[in-house]
Amino acid sequence: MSDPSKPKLFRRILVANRGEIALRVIRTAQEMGIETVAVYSDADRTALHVRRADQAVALGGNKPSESYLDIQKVIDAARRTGCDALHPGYGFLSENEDLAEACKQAGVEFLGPPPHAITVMGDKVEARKCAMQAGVPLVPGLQEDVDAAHLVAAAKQVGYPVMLKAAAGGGGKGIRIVREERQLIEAFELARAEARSSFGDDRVYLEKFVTRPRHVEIQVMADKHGNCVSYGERECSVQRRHQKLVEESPCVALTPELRAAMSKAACDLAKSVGYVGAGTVEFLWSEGRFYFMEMNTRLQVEHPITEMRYGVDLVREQIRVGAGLPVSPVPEPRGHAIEVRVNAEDPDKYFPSLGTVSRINLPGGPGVRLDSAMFRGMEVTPFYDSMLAKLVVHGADREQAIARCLRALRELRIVGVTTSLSVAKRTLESAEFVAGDYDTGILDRIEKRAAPRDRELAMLAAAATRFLLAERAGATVEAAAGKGDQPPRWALLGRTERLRRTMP
Amino acid sequence: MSDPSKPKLFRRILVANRGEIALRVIRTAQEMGIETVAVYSDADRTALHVRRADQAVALGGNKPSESYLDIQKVIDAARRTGCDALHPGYGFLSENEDLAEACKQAGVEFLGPPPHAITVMGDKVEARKCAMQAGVPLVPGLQEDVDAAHLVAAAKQVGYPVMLKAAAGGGGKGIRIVREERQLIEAFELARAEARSSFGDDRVYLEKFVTRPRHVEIQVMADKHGNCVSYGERECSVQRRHQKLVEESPCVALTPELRAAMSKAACDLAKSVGYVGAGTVEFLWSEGRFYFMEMNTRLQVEHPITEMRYGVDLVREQIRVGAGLPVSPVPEPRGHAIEVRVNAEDPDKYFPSLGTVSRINLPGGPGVRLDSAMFRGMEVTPFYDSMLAKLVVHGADREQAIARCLRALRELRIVGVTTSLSVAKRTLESAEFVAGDYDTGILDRIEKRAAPRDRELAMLAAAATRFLLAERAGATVEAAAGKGDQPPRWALLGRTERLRRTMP
Amino acid sequence: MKYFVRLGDEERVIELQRHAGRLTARCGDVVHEVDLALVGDGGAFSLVVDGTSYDVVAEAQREQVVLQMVGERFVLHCEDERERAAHAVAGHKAGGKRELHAAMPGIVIDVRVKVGDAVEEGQTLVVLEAMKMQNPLTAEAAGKVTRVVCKVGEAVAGGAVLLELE
Amino acid sequence: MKYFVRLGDEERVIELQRHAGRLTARCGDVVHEVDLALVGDGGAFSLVVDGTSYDVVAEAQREQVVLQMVGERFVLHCEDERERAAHAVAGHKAGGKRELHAAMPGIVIDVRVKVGDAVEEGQTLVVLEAMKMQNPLTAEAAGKVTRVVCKVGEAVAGGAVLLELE
Repeated sequence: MSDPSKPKLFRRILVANRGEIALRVIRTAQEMGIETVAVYSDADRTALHVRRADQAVALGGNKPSESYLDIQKVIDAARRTGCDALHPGYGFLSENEDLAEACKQAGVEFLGPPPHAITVMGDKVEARKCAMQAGVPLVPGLQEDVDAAHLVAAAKQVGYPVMLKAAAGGGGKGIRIVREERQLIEAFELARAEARSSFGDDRVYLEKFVTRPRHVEIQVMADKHGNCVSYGERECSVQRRHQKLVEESPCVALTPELRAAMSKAACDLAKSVGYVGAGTVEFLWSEGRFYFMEMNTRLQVEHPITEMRYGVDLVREQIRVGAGLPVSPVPEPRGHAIEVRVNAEDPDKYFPSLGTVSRINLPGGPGVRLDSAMFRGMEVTPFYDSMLAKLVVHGADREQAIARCLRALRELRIVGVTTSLSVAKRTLESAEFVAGDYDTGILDRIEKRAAPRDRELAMLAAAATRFLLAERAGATVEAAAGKGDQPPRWALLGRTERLRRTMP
Repeated sequence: MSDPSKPKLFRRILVANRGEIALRVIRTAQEMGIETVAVYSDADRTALHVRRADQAVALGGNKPSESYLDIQKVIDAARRTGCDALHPGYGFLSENEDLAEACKQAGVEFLGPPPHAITVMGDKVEARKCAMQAGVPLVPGLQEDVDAAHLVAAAKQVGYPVMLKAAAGGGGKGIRIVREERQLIEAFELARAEARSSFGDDRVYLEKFVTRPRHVEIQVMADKHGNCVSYGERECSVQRRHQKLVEESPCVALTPELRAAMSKAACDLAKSVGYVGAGTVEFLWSEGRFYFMEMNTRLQVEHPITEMRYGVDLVREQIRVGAGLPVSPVPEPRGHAIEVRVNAEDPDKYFPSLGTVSRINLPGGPGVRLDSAMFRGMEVTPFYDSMLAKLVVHGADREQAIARCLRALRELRIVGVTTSLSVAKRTLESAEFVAGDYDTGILDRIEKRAAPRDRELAMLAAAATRFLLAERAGATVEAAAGKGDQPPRWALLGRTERLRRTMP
Repeated sequence: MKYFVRLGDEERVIELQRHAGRLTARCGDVVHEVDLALVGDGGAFSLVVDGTSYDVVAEAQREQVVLQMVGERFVLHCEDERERAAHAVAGHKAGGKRELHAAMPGIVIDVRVKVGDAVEEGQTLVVLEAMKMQNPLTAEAAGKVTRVVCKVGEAVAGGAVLLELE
Repeated sequence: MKYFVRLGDEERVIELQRHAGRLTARCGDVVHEVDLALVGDGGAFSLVVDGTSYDVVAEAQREQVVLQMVGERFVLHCEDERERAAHAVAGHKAGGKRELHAAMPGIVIDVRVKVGDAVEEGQTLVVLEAMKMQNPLTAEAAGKVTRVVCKVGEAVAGGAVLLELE
C-alpha cells in the first residue's frame, strides 16, 4: 500500500539471503510498496521467503557456496529481474566487499556500507588499527595475524586466559578461549579450520580474555551526507559458545554518560571509514569501562529490540539512506525490550537438532513480536544455521519485559525438533539475570535442570498422557458398540484385563 | 516473574469470561505475578483460556445462561478458589450491576465501575439524561422507552431515517435503522426480540439517524481517588450490521481542540457517576461536531490500538486502580495503530461460518500484534460470538500502519471456516479509507469482489492445484516403481491415457 | 489436461501440460510458465507464474477448490475435461426443485411462509438465531413453497433442509 | 494401571485409576484428582491436577513421552506395568558393546582414534561439521575402540554409527 503519486525509493530489491532475515526485509519492502526478488537454493524451494517475495529466482544447489554465497549468481539474478537495489541481510555475503563492489559495477544499490568500509571492518586486525586512530579504547592483545610458530610465545606474553579469533569472523564463529598452554595448539587448529570453512580465510588473531565482561553494542545508522546517528545500546552478554541467546535493551550497567561516550565512539568510528547504512559497534564492558571489539557492517540479528524501544523500522531506514535520503530523526526510546533466539538444538549439548517442525504454537498478546520463517511441515536441515525464530518483547520497564518474555516463552511451543527455549526460560528466571548483574559467563552458571516441582509434575503428566491414550484406544472399540459416552471400560478388553486383576 | 519482596496487588483473579479477552486478562495477570482462575462451559473444556489459567472451574452447560451468564455459579467459583478480585472482560456479565453487587457482598474486588455507574450507563435512557446534565451534547431523539403504540408517531416526529436501539444493549447488538415507515413495525419486533434474547430486557428506544456520522470513542481510566485520565480516541466507523470491523487511532477527522473537548467531556461524564476503572465513551462525529452515544462500562474489544500507541497495558491499569492505586501518568502517544477483527463469517452475507479450524498461519514481524484464543483443531460453535482474532498493527504514521496491516492480512491464513479477512483487506485498500474521509456507511460502498487480475490468477492457481494433486496421485505409483525423481508420467496411467490421446 | 474453472459468473478453460519437467498453462492465447510446489505438510503451495511468486493455501475437495492468496479467499469450481464429459452425460436432469438450507446450525426463531405460498426473490422465509444474531434466510429466486420441514424453536444442524420450493 | 516413569536419574511409580468417570493418580502416599482432555487435533492436552491447570503439548512414541509444559521440555521414559514385566523378561542381555552415533547429519571432519585405542570418558573421538559448527563427539565412558565405521570427508546421516567401542 503506497501512495501511487509518490515516487518509490527503489523499484525492486533483491534479497540476497534466506530465513527470517530475508522475510524481515521482504516485509518492510512490501510496506514501502517496493517489490522484492527472493533467491533460493534447491533445499529452499518452498521456504517462506520464496513464497512471500514478489519474484523468486532459483540459484541451484544446496550448499551455501553453490547458492547464497555465489556472488556471480546473485548479481545475475538481480540483473535479470531488473533490481535496482540489493539487501544482503546478515551472514552469507552481507559483509563481503566483493559483493558490494559487484553491485556497484552492476548499477545496483548495495544496501550496506561502501566496499572500503567492509574491507577495513571485516578484518579484525585492520579494524582495531582504525579504532585506535579514531580514539576508541581497545582490549590489550596482539592485532596481527598469529601463526603457529609464534603462538605459544604470544599467548604467554598477553597472559592466560587468551582468546583466538578468526580475522575474517563474525557472529561468534571461529572464536576459542584458551585457559592453559596445553590446550593452545588444538584450539588454534580448530579455530583455523572453522575460520577456513566458514569464511574461506584462516587467519586467526589472539587477545587477552577480559574478566567478567559484558557484551554491549551500539546501533548506528549513517547516511550519504555525512550524518551518523545512534539508537543506543543492546546488551548481548547471554551467550553460549559465543553465540548470543538473549539480548536486552537498555543495558542496566550503563550510566547516561557512558552511553553517550559509547554512542559517540561508535559514530566517530563509522564516520572515520565513510560508513553508510546500518552498523553495529560491539564493545566489551568491564568494571565501568568499555573496549572496542569489532564493527559488524550489516543489520544485526538482534536489531528488533532497538526497533521496539524506538518505534522505528531499521530496514526502512536502511532503504531510505541507501536511496540517498538523510537519516530520520531518532525518536525518544520507550520502555525495555528483550529478544530470545530460538534455536533448533539440544540445550544440554548445544548440538543442532534436525527434523521436521510438526507443530507450532505461537505466543501473542500485548508487547510480543515474533520474527521467524518457520512453518509447520518445515524441515530443519544441516545446510543452514539453527535459528528458528526470534521472540521479542517490549514492556514499560525491565521487570515487565522479563515477566512478559517468560509468559511468551511459556506460550511458544515447537514440536519436531528440540529447542533452546528452556535455557532462555531458566536464564530469565535466574536471580543473576533478574538482578541485571551478569556477564558473558552467565550461561555456565544457569541451572541446567527444571525445578523439582516441575519435574514431579512432568512425571505425573507423562503417566496421565499414556493412560488417556490407552483409554482412547479402548474407547474406539466402545464407541463402535454405541457406548462412547460411558467412561471407556478398556480394563475389560483382552489381555489388559488379566493384568488388572493382579492390581490391588 | 515478579519481585517476591513486593506485595502483590491481588492474590488471585477470577476471569469471568472466555475467548481472547479471557486470555488477554490472564496474560497480564501472569505478567504481574497474580494467579488466575478460569471458568468454563462444557463446550469450552479445552479452550485456551482454560489451559492458560492457573486454575480452572467447570460451570457446566453450553448455553451462556447456564455458564458465563450465571452470576451465582461465577461468584461461587470465585469464593471456592479464594479469589480476591474478578475481571469480567467484555460482553457476558461485564456490564451487569448485579454481578458487581454480588462481588461486593462476597468481598471480591470487581475490576470495573461501582454498580451504580453500571446501572446508569447501562440504561441508554438514563445515560442520556446523565450526559445532558454533565453538559455533553446529544443526538436529537427520544430518550424514553418506546412502545409499539407510540412508535409510528414518534418516528414521524423525529424524522426518518431513525434508529431503534435496545435500552440495555451494547456492541451494536439490537440496533436497527429504519428508512421508511413501512419497515418500522418489523424492525421494531426484531429489535425487541434480539434485545430480549441478548440482554433479557426488551426495551427499545428511538433516535434520529445522523447523516455521514463517524463513530469516535474516548478511552478513559478512573481511579478511586477521583482522578480520571483519557488515552485519546479510537475511530470505529468501519462497521457492518453495527458491528465494528476495523478500528484505528488516532482519528484523522479530529483537530487537537476537538480531541481535547471530547476527552474532557468523557472524563466529566465518568466523574459525574463516580466511575472507577476502564471505560469508553462513544460519540457520533458529524461535520466537525460530536454527540454522546453511550458509555461502555468495561474494557472495549478494540482497546489494543490504544495500548500500542501509548505503550500502556490497560488491563494492568484496571488491576492497579482496582487495588486502590492512583492511575499512572499517561505517556505521549506514538504513531498510528489499526485493529482488524477477524470473524468466522461469510463475508458476502455476514452469516456466521461454523466448522473446525484446521490450519492457521499467523502474521509476524515488526509492529504486529495478534490477540486470539484460536488454535488448530478448535471448533467454531454456534454458542458464542464469531470473533476468531484481532489483528493489531502499529506504524510510525497512518500510511505505514495501513501498509503494515495489509501486509499482515496477506500473511494471516485461517482454513476450515470462512472469515471476514477479505472485506478488511478491501476496506484498507479502498480510496475512501486511504483518504481517511469515511463514515459508518463505508462498508456498503466497498467493492465486494476481488480485483479482476487476482480473479484470473485464482482461476489459474485452481487449475494448477488440481493438476499437481493429480500428478502426485500418479507420482505415488511411479515412486513405488523407483522413478520418483522423474517428472511423473501420470499421463501413461490407466484411463487418463485414453483421454490424453484426444487432446491436441 | 484441460480444466474448466468457474469463479462466480466467470469461466475459463485452462490447459496444463508438463514437458521435460516444465509446466505450462495455456489460458486462451496466453501461455504461462508455472512452477507449483507443495509445501511441507500439504495444504499450502508455493506458486510461481512467469517468475512471480504467490503463497497459496488450498483446500481441494473433488471439484471445489478453495484458495487463499493475495489477501483474498476464492471458492472455485474446477473440473477437468474428463469430469466435464461425465457431468455432461449425467446432467440434463436437474428439475425445478430447490431447497432452503440452514446456512449454519442454529435455532429456528420464525417461519414466515406455509405450504402453497408464492414467494418473491429476496423475501425472508425463515429466521435463524445463531451466535447471538438473528439471521433472516431469504429466497434465492421467486417460487412456491412445496414443503415446510422445520418448526419454530427447533434446533437445526448446519445444512439442514428447512423448506422445499419449486 | 501402574506406570513407571523415568526422568533423568529419577523414577516414580504412578498409579492411575478411573472410577465413575473420575480419574485419580496415586504417587506414593499422595492421591491427586486428575482431569486430562485431548485438545482439538490431538498432540496437545489440557491437564488439570487438583484444580490447577496446565497446557501440555505431548508426543508419545511407545514408551518415550516428550512433554512441553510450564515453559520446559521433558523427555521421559514411561512404561506401564505390563511393559515393565515384558522388559524384565527380555532384559539381562545388554552386553558391554557401545556405539558412537552421529548426533545429527553432517560431515566427518576428523577421526581422532583408530581400532584398538583406549579412550577416556569425555575424550573427543570424532569431529562432525553441521550447521556451520564443528561439533566434537566425545566418549560417554572409558573403553576401547573396536571398529571405525566412518572416514574423514564422509557425509553421514543423523544417528549413523561412527565407531564401536567396548
